[in-house]
Amino acid sequence: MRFLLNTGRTIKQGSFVERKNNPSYQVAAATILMNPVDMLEIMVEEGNHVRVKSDTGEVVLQVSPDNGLTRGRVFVSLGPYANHIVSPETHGTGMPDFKVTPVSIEPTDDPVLTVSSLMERCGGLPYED
Amino acid sequence: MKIEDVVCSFCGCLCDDLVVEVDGTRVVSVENGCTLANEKFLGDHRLKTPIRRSGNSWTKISYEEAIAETAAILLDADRPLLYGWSGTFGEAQSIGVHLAEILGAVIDNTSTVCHGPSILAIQEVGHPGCTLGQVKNRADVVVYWGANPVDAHPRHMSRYTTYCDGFFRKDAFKERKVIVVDVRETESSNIADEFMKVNPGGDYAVLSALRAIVRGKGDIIPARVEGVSREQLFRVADICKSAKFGAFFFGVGLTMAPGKNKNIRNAIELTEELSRHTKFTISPMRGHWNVYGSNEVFTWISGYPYAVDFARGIAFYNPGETTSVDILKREECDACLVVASDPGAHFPKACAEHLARIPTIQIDPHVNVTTHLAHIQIPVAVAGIDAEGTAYRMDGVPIRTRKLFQGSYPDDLVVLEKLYAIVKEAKG
Amino acid sequence: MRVILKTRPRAKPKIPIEAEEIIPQNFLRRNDIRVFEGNKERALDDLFFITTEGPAVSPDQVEVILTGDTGVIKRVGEYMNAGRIIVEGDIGMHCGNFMSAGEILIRGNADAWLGREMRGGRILCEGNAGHYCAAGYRGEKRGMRGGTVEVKGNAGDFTAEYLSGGEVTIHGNCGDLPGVEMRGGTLVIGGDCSRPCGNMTGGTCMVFGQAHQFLPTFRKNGIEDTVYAGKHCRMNAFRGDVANRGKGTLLVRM
Amino acid sequence: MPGLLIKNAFVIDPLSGVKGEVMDIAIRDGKIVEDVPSGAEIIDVRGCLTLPGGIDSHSHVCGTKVNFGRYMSPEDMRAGRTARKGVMHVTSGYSVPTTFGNSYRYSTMGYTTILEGAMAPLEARHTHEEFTATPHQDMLANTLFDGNWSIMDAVREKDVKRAAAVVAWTLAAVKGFAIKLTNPGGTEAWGWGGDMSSVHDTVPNFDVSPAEIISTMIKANELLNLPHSVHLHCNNLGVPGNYRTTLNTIGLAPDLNKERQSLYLTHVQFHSYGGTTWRDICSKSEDITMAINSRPHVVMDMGQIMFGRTTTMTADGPMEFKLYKLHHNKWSNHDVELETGSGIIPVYYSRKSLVNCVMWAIGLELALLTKNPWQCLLSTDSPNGAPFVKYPEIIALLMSRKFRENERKMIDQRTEHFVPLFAIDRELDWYEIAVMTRAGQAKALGLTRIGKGYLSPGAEADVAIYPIKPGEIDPSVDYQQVVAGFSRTLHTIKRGRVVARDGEVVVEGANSTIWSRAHVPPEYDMGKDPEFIKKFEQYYTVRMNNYPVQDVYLPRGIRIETEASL
Repeated sequence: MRFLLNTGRTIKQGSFVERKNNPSYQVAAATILMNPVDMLEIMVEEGNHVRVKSDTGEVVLQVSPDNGLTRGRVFVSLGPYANHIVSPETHGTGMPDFKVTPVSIEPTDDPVLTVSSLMERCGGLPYED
Repeated sequence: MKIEDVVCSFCGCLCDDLVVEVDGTRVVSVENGCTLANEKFLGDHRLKTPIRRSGNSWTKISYEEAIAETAAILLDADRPLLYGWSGTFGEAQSIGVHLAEILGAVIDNTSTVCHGPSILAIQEVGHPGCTLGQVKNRADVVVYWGANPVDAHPRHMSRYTTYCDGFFRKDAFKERKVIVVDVRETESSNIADEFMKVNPGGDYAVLSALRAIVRGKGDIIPARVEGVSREQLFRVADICKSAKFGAFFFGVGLTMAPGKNKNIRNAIELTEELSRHTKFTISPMRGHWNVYGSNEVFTWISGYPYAVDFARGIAFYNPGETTSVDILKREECDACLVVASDPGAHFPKACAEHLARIPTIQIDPHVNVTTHLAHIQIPVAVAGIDAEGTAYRMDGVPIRTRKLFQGSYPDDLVVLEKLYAIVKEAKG
Repeated sequence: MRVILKTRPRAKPKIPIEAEEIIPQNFLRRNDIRVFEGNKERALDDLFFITTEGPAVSPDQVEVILTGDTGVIKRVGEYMNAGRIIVEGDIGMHCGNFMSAGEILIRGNADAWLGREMRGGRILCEGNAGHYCAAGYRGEKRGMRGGTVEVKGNAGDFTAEYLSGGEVTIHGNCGDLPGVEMRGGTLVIGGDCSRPCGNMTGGTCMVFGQAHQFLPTFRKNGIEDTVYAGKHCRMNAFRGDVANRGKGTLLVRM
Repeated sequence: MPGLLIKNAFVIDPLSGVKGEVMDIAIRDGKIVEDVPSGAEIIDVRGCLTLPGGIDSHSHVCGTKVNFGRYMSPEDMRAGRTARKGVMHVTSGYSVPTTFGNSYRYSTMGYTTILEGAMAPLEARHTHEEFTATPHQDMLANTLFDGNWSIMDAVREKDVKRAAAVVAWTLAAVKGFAIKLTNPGGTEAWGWGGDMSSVHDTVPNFDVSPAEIISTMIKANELLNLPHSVHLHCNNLGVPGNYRTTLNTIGLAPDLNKERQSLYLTHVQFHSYGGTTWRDICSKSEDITMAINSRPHVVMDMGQIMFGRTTTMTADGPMEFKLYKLHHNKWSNHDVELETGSGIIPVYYSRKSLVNCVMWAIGLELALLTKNPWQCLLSTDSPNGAPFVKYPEIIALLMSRKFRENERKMIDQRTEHFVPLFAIDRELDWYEIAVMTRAGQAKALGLTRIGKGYLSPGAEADVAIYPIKPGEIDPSVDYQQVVAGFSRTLHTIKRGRVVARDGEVVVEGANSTIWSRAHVPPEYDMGKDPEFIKKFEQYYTVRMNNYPVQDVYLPRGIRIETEASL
């Protein structure tokens, strides 16, 4: 099913911004908010995992309901997970399209990756202290 | 020891009324702070020593080694990028710009993925703004457009707008009308007197429609504009026009949406149009603590607020070309110095991949997403906790942050000055 | 005289080259043309194999041909005032900045800011053009002021922003906000676009495909007939942008 | 350090009574001395014009609004760019250059001291940060009090002493130099979108008039014995017919000080308009200068405009909005809580615009019709009338009637019907120029007490040596040589050190910031005044503790201390 992805700051993501290896940061950044009716439609429940795909890439996220969202729209707080699906195209402005990315969403049993393994996929080396 | 009037170093509000209790080199309590402030002061979790990636493992290295290797990498580069700067104070940012000019580097700050489009818009049409105290003391109408202060600037409403009494607004909550415009319902929209829900990407058209209505040309406005009814558009225009002092705040909901800088330009031109009828001001909700300071410092040294390219010796500026996301996406840069920010978390994946591909050095107190992409990381003191210097609030008011205790980390300025000295020596 | 510049292989091929000195008049007298690779200054023949054929007594008689990996070369043709440049492949940003006369032919695609602040002359791009094609510079009140830019393919967003004079023709589609802040000149869009002419104050824009997300602040102003690619077209005419006291003309095919 | 000897200097030093003598100047430890021992470095300047370092008594170079002028103007930045070279940092900008750009350009023109015309106290830290990055000049900041709530409260209560106490506290807190009033009362009214239309208008909610603010502050200034007088930007700037407001304002000034003026009026060109609209605007420079000539206790600066592109910036927010509505270009505004405002718009002064031609003429007339050069100082209110790099042209226009006549041919031919300029024969001489560009400023600002503006022993060794041999050129005819000569010194010497030579900056520079500290009796210490503290904490958005500018921002501060007569 096709959705329009919005990203933005949230207080949870902000709270853990200095502790990005912390599991709570992962929860804050890897949660996708959906309208509950949309959740029914794609048959997922709170806490289930979904695979979110855009023209740019894909990432596995955990679902949470949000009544404030119009159907067809989803929200992920800004961070490395959202950035796996947002295009680097800036339209000559320097600013990527963080607010409107068309995505498809399907349920999955795959795990949500940790921040460090997400970066490992980008060519990095996880640092754990 | 309790320290009063401490300046928070999280967001652009720069609340300066915190009371922080310190025990040795540890913060034990914070009063007056929001959730974000509390986490910032209490949840402080540092990288202990400089680290370097060697193949598939990390090794600890000394500061001298780390700084020397950083200098060598930057000197060797044909197109180095110096990115970040918003989480540090002005004195360090200033050395950053001088480092960029001597290296022939591109220097950019986090406005590039925040209010960069606002700057582009201001460069087209200017910026009728004010300090936050003007709003606090006078405003009877406050508009938040594409901004969610409850989450991103938790004390904005209680210190400056909705809940804050001022000289001419003795009972602010009753006397002020709050209009929220967003594509989704948020905690902020829930407390608005008027919530205008706009289709994603529809802000530009809605702003144009409001301008036409304020100009008295509302007859051409159709029944609905991007999800907003004609009636609501007229009502909102009317509330704004009849304000005695209107304050328009906008967030990244507007800067990141399609149209980018043109959305902001339209909002500014709406403010100008309203200024012909009453007093109206507009202000960006700057996010990352001292990001506005980085704009100020870059500007007085180079002439440009961000995305400055010194490759040719002179300062060249062209966001879309000299901005970090574009440079990384095009795989242009061959080395990157990241200071006081986290592009690994906040840039699209393609950019993260390029950061991993080239030698990336990070100067930052914490292990963050970029750490995993870096070649070297140098931990430093945290501005506003164990380092002090100048920061600029979102409205341009400069405040000196306090150092709460003397820790064991060098601050950004110390590390950058050493780096600069080596580079200057090498460049002659 | 014909000057052929073929790019040499480079160790870091993604680092942009700035080559504002590549303009026909410079090849008439000079053999010290410098270009920049990132922050390093290079001699022209450090980066290009140079072949020169035939004589020339005036810049009009100079033709510069660029071949090879030319897509990262910026500012070619800047301030050009005579002669001809042919790019066999793609060209980097800011090709033809401030150009006042002469001709640039690009057989491939052009990157952003093609013909920025152009004053005169002609640019023809056979492929696609990037964002801000035929536009202005940050903070400046006028964009392209004269000459013609023709793109056979598509163009990106903000095409002809601040257009003040001259003619811009995009035969394919344009992205978002073509003709934004336009104040003079003519913009012709053969294909589709979205939100044309936001905040325009003058000039004429014609859209022969679909105009998506048409802005609510244009006033209907009758029907006009015009010709595009040899065909008669009936156009809905609009005046605007009303948000900005605008007196521009926007024609959209019915 | 054995010192420095400048030999064969053609010296004009009005404050020392030297009106053009060939002599040697000895410098040691940053000061002018009687002589230096052998071994001193010798610079033989072979009869070239040698003056005290230039002092600009009203320029906008540092601080919030200046930087915003840069921030919003990438098109201006690209109009003047230089790469890093030697000790020089990168510079950008033409009308609002970067701090280093300002500093280097002033330095190569022989300027060693600059007063920033307007600093909002709340944003003072910013001004001081930029001062540090303007390394070749000693800097001073006019501090804005035009819409200060505590001041207006004191004015309403007719409590001059309390007004003085507020000034003393604020100047000490923000490390300011002098009292600046910009459109007094008008900036507060602008907080609601209004303005003041005359000196007798009433400021909304505060029940005071601009005239009351001005009169009170002149008295308060003298109670504090501050080095400079009140520095006033009159109400109604740029409005046709505003000369009446200006005359009314001049009439408010009592003569309270023996050493210097009691009122300094800035950029008076913008305040000398007759007529009723832009269509019939005309020069009232004769009325204004007649008033000035009869009141030696008032000093003004020209606020000359020069044709071309520039950026206007002032604390006068409402005026900038009026200008914006006229030009419909970009407009920035920045109101500062409890204190003041500001506005910025770019402008182009055109020889084809009759209004602009009239403005151009008025500035010159003010200088030519003021009998005493100590009362009319050279300025463009940079960059409002023109960037300061135009000073050499203005000097040449004042020295050459022929130059003015040549300009007359280029401008709107109707101009002569609206201005008296072309009937004026006066040509200023070198001495008068020296007064109008340094000695007059030193006296008006009260800086002679710290050794500024003259070259006799004991003075600061700030010296400008120009490639002009006064005996060998006739400025009336060779005006282009005057322009060239004043554009680029042979040597600019700052505190005894050559900082610029032949247009090249040769050292990194280390300047000082000069500020005023008036000591008041304990009962006038606002820092301990409960009512002042309470209002501060209630209505400002920064804590009172975080407001004062710390000493760390003034690495080489020079404090002028005075005892208040309270």
